[in-house]
Amino acid sequence: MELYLYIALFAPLVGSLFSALFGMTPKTYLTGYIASGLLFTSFVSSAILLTYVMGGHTVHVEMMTWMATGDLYIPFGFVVDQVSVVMMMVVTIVSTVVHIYSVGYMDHDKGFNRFFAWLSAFVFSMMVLVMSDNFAGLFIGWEGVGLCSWGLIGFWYHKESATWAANEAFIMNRIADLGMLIGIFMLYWNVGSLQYDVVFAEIGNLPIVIITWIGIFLFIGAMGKSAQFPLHTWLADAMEGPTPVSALIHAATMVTAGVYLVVRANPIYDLIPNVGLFIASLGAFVALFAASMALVNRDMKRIIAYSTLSQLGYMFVAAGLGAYWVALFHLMAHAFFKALLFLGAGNVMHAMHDELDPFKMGGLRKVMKGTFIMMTLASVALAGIYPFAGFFSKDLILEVGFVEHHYVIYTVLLLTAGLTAFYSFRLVALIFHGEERYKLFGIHPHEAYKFMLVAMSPLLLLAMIAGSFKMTYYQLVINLLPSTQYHVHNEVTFWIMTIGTQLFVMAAILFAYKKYSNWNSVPDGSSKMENSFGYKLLWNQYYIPKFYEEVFSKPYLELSKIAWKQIDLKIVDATVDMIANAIYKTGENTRDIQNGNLSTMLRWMVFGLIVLLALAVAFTVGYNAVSA
Amino acid sequence: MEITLTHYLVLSSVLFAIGLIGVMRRKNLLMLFFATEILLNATNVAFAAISHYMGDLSGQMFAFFIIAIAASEVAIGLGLLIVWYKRTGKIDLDQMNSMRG
Amino acid sequence: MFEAIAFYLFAALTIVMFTITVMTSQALYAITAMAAGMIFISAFFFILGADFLGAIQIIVYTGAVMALYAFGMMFFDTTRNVVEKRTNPQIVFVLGVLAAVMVVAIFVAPIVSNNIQALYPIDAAIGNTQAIGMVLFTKYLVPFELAAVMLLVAMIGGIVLAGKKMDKSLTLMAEEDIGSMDDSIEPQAGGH
Amino acid sequence: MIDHILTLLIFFPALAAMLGFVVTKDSMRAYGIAVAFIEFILSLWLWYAYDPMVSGMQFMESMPLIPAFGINYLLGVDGISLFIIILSTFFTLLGIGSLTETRHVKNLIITLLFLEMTMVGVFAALDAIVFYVFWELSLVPMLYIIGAWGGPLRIYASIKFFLYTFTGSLVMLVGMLFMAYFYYQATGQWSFSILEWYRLILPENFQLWLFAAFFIGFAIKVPMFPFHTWLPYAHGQAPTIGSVILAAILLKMGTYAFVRFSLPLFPDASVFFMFPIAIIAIIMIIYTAMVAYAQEDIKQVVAYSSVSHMGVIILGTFALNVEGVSGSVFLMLAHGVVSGALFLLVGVIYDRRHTKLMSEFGGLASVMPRYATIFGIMMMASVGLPLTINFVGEFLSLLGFYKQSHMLTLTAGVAIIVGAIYMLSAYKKAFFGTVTNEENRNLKDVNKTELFGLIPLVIVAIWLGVYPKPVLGPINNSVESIIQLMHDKAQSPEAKERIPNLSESKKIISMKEAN
Amino acid sequence: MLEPIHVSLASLNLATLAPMLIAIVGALTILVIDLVKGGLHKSLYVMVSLLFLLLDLGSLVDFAGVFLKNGTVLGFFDVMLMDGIAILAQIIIVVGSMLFIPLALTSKRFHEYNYPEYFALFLFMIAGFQFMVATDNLILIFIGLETASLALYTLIALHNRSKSFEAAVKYFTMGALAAGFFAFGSMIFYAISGSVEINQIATVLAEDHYSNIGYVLIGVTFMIAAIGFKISMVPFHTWTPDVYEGSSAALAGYMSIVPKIAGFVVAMRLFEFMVHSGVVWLQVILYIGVVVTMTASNIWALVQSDVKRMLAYSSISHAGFVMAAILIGTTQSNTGLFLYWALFSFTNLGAFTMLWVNRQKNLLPGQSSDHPYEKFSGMVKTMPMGAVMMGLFMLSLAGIPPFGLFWGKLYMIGSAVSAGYTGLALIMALNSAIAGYYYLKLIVFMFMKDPMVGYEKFYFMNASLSLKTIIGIAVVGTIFAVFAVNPLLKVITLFVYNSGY
Repeated sequence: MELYLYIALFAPLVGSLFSALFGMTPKTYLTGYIASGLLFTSFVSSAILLTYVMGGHTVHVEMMTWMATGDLYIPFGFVVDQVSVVMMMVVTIVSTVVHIYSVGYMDHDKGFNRFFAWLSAFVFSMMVLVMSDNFAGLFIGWEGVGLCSWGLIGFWYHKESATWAANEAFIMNRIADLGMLIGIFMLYWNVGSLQYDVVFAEIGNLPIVIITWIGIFLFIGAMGKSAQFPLHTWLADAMEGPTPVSALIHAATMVTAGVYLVVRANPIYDLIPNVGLFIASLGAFVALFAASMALVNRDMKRIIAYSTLSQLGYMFVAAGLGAYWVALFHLMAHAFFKALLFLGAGNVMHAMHDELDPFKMGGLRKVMKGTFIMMTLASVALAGIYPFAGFFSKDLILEVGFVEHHYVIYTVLLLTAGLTAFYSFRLVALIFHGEERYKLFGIHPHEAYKFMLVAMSPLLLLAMIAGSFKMTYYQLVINLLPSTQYHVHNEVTFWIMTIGTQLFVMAAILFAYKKYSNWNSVPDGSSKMENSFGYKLLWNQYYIPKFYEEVFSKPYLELSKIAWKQIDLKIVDATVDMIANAIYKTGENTRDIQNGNLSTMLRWMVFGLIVLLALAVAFTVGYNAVSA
Repeated sequence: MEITLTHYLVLSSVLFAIGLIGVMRRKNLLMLFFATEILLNATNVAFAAISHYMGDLSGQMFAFFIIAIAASEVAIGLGLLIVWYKRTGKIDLDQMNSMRG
Repeated sequence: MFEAIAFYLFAALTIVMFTITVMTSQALYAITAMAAGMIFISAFFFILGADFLGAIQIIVYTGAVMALYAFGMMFFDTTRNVVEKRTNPQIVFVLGVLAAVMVVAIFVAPIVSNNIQALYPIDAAIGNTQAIGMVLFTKYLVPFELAAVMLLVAMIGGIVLAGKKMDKSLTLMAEEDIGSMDDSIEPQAGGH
Repeated sequence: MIDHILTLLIFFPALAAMLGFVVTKDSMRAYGIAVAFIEFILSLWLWYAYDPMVSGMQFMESMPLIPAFGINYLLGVDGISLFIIILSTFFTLLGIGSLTETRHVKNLIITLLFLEMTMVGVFAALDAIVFYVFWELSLVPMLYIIGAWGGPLRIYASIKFFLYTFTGSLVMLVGMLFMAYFYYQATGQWSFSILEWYRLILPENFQLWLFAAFFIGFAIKVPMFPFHTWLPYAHGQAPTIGSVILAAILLKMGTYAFVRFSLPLFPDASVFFMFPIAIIAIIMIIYTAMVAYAQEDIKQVVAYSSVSHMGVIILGTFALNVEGVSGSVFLMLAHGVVSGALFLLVGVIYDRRHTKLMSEFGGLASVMPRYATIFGIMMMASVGLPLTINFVGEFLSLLGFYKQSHMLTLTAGVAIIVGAIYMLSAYKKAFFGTVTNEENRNLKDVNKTELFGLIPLVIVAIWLGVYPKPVLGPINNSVESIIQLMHDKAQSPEAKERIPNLSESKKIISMKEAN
Repeated sequence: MLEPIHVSLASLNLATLAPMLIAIVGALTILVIDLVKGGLHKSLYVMVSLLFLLLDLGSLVDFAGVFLKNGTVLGFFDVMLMDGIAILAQIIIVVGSMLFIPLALTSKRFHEYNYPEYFALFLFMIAGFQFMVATDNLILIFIGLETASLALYTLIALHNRSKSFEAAVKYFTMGALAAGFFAFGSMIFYAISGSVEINQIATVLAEDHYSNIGYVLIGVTFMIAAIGFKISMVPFHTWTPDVYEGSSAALAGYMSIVPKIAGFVVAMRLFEFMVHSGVVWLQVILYIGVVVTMTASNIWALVQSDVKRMLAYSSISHAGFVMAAILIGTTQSNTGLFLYWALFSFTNLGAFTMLWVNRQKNLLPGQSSDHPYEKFSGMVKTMPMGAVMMGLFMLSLAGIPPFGLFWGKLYMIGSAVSAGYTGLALIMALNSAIAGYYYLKLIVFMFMKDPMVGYEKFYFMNASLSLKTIIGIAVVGTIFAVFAVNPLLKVITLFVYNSGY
């Protein structure tokens, strides 16, 4: 089985390196095929491992030593257990799909080869992240996905906005990574090891304060990667990258790493329910917060990104409340339908020549039937309509909130579910229904390549049926995760809740359809709604990016300039130069002592004598006074 | 009133100071050399006096050698002044300032 | 009493003479005053019983040195009024007076010592010149000989410097000129 | 031969340099490469012959020099110095190999070979005076390189570099003499041997003063805030090769000296000054990172980034535990590789455009993709991405210091954020965006000569990031012995507590293993 | 009546006079040769001088052996004093002279070398210095000093250009004043001790417990002024730069070494016993004097535009450095003094010889001195070996290891440290740093600037084989000093220690 582990892990790396070889040469499909093929291999291996793990085994290998000094020992160790194998499946499935899809999507791009190099590298990093058996290895993957995310967001490096967004994403993640690093340090100095098994075995022996801090710092790391408030702004900006990237990284895999971390570290978080509650509350807040921003946005990808953010909030609610398996389940389901949604959006973008404003589209269902169906179904799944995947995972989280008696969270999440349905279908309605507004802009949309649609179909399938794996999944993961079942014990309450939620969501969908399916104009910012305070607040993302810009970025730059020009040059360096100059100036000013005139020279000699005499007399007087 | 060694020492100091003033004051090199002679003479008086009051001959020897030194200095000093004068026609030390700093 | 009168008299005279030497602007006055002052100093030597020294003082100073200076004065044509630029005359006097005051301030204290032993005691029975000769040619033979060397050096130096060969400067002449003019003794404007 | 390999390593380049005067101008480069290559092979042989299990000094050589004053020609390497020596020879080889300078190549190569002698000498010396000799002597070739091949302000920069470091090291010299004098007082014998000094246990107040004296010398060399201002000038004006060697090796002399001198000689003072120095280190990390962010000249960015990274090294050194010190020693190597490479890279573009202002560039990624890739890799290494060489060092350094202070480490950890900020923004300015400057449109990508220097560095940067064990192992052994020495020598209870006692934990481990 | 004195010849120890006599005989020989046949080439005189100096050295070495066996030798009614430091100083004087005399063999002709008297005076001067160091009798010191000085004034003037006259006159006049100081100072010591011999003075003062402290201090004041003039302590240094500039580089280099070591020895004899007997004032004064001398001259050297003047100020600074040894007054520091000076001799010999070989006859256009920095601009490109060697000497002067002077500095600072003068050690170290700048300035000019058009023809214009040999010796002495330090240290320590210093 170790062989499969290595294949699953390193096949993407090989694909990446292979593509990188061609990085500087003109586009060749070879890279796309090879990379996709290797990813498929990885997927197959993962699947084999899944079956193996389902048989109740785990695979744990230690490849080699990485760092060893003092008492620190960090190996490259990998573990395939019930949790990581689920993640591996998610990652490999989605990434295989995205790879194949990208062959078509990036068809016309000059950086085709480079794209696959980065994309496969990302998958490799993600695999390291999920498969590592220790926190340091996790951190390698953690940073690795950050790097690849940087490279892929800024893939179109000639675009200022893209590179800006790339840097923003990287730096924001770094802020969080610092927290994670500190968490790792704390683990090491308190436990003496970073291996999961050791840490989880020993964690209980630590004082609760330390565990709390560890939990907090690790969660800070998770917040960055999963774009939780207040480190959320990068995710929306990251939509500057190619759409497959958004699908893979910013929907299905990387952003869920934070959730994975919390799930993986469940023995820690189990001990600190207060932190868990905080995580849950933050999750609930982010869910609502992100959904609200999605309501008014006019950028197709950003809307989906906010939706991702919102769903991540759900996952954190579950994880925070101790329902780790639920969180992981939603993670999985979400990966499928959100990736699908993004890929669909990619098709639309292609068709619309990279136009992102849904108000400029409309009526596309006629030309893009396949995409239309897929996106609609994905949205249905997202909205959580029975029997699609979303229903099983998302409603479960609502139930968790309810069962755990966190009614505020429950209410928030319920409300968010409605909003989710609304904005999802607002998007669908605006794109696919109504008048063909794109004609105003002289665009001739066309459906994507057939193979791209075929490539997407597995996701569609999974988005529809993932819910049915619930019990299999449950049986699998409870080997590692707490096996709490979340059932509303009262039948009546249960049904009222379920049906009520469904009705609420349906209503939202209908409302969206009603409002937007017959839209016929492109808003120009003059309407009353667009000028209302609430709209502006949402439109400007609660002014948070602006706030960051004004409070952090600009002052930092200004401060840097001051540090350089005022402090470094004018104080630190000038002091040094001043000392040197003072010495030199002293020389310049006193060199006239030696003015070449003999008389002066003689006087200096006599002067020297007199000074010495004066000192001698003074000393003598003092000496006599003392001795007398 | 007895004349003690102190009297001579004081006299010697006064003469020495006069010499110093001359050395500092004179710009004419020849006359400056006069002043240096005064310095040495002032010392000689003291040497002789100490020698007398201590009953020791070394002081007189010292004075004797100082006279010899003074004589030698005059020879060299005048020689230098002569070449200098032949070149410039002046023996004013204010003229000597080609080197400074 | 006689000693005191003589001391104060000659002290006053030497001080006046040397002051004139230092202060006058007439070179002739200066040299005359100095010659006089030196003779008065020899008087101290006689008072103090250093007859030999007194004689030497008169011979060497008033004889040889003054003659040299007189020669110099004539050579440099400084018999007339000497114009000297005065810069900061106050400083000169301040420094001079300060020096005197401070040295005197120490000198007024008597020397206290019980350990001074005369290495070469003055024997009243022996004439000063004789005694000096005795010491000079034993203990101070080496300094004496060296003084001879010093006088030789001074002589050579004086001769060389004042000699005609100094009139042209090989240091400043171009190499090729030196060869052609090696033996000609025509004075050259030395340049600078 | 192996008995005298260190002497050979030190003086072979110098000898070759002198013979180099005979070589004609055209073949000088080939000669230089050959010499540097032989030297590099010799240093690899040193590694091969080095016994990684031994923590003490190896290949010791001793010859009386001025025995009357206790000065001996004493050489030896341990795990700490071994790799820096190899790094020196490695960089000399790469530097000469990828030399693009055309003016007075002969003089330059001769100078470089002399410089190599001094570099190896510093790290191999075990006698304080011999150490000092090479330490000072290394200034001279560098002075010449900066002053003769540098930019418009080269003379100012070179003199500043020289005098600043010279001043510092003179104070250090006084410290060394004091140390020798203490030794003399204790034993009645003059000695400048570091190993002999290790045996001295000094009273704490003396330690403080001596520590301060040594500190000034080292701090200026490192350079630590606020003594760092010579560095930007030196880097800004130096030719590429000068910057490379300066950043890669010469700065390491300071940090190396901390490990070699300050720590084991003055354990109590090290503990006493730990937090002030840590604060300076943090200022270096954050403040210089900010200054780097404000730069307009890409070389200055790299220069200030050096200072910032040196801050992490210092922090690791003063963690005073095996993790931190090993990390900082490793980070010395890492920073050498990475910053050396970055300076080489900046040199590449400078050769083409004769400007280093980032505003002149933009969009280079599309014109020079290979260049952009290598630069990107090295930039990421500099930022400290895992699996690159820098990460190992930074991680261990910070990890080590966390044991001593949580808050300070948290603050110092900001390094990974601010480092990313200036590096990424510099990269963005130079490489991303569209080509706006016409002059940039037809720039040639990196050529073979340049790749000769860059490719090995990329390989090393990743190899040691993935598999640092061959290097980290010997370092670890030697550092352990130093830490144990410090613990044994420490007198104040605080120092005893802060410096871990390894022999105890070793025992526990061996017991565990026995079980 | 006076009784005749019987003196046995053996008790006179006539041999103690041998070294000086050899020099004097040499001088006289030269004069005789000139009398017999005039117009002989200077090389003859150089060789004759060298020969006699070699004999001189031989006798000194012989004395060294005697000293090691029997200790200090007194001679001639205890006027002559051949102790360890006298021998060491004389060896430095003679060896220094031997190295500088060949500098007369320039390819260009200069005025002074046309005079046989030049060489005679040179040897007289050496004899004068030898007397100065080989006695503790103030009279003999004074006469030796004057003999040497008068000869030196003449030698300077013989260069025969207006600057050299100016230099000679300045030096002479100030020397006359200093002579007055010396006489007055001696007088005071005589007044309080009844003796003109330093060891006697020391004994008497000690027996009196320095009760005449005022007299002692005034005497010391005058002596500091007199000796300070000789070794150019600030503010009695003002002659140094002008005289160095005015005289030929060869003589300037000589002046920076030989007269000063004589001065140091006198200072050692005169001041150290007082420092040790706790005259705090003297310690303070010397401390201040040393620090001011080092620092001020360094600062002035910074702003010079002529290399020779810079070297003049630098030699003042070095003298201040060495004066510290007298202040510290331990065996180690006195050893350091001689070590330092021996090493300094070689380096300075090289530096001044480099100036000398690059000496042109007339001033460069637009320049007012012989060796402006600009002259050396870009020298590495036109005369690489010359530039490298000059750079070497500068580095050595700056105290960059492993070149000669570094070891001297190391030992001096080391002695300061071990005597508890930490502050002084730091000041010495920091002064070395300041000094680095002006030495570096020349290196900058030579290595980092572009050559001035037309200046290259002045390089090595004055060179001849013997000058190059001297440079070679200086280079070897500077580079390989490290191997000489240990034997030197051993020997010097032995000599100094056995002389009671």
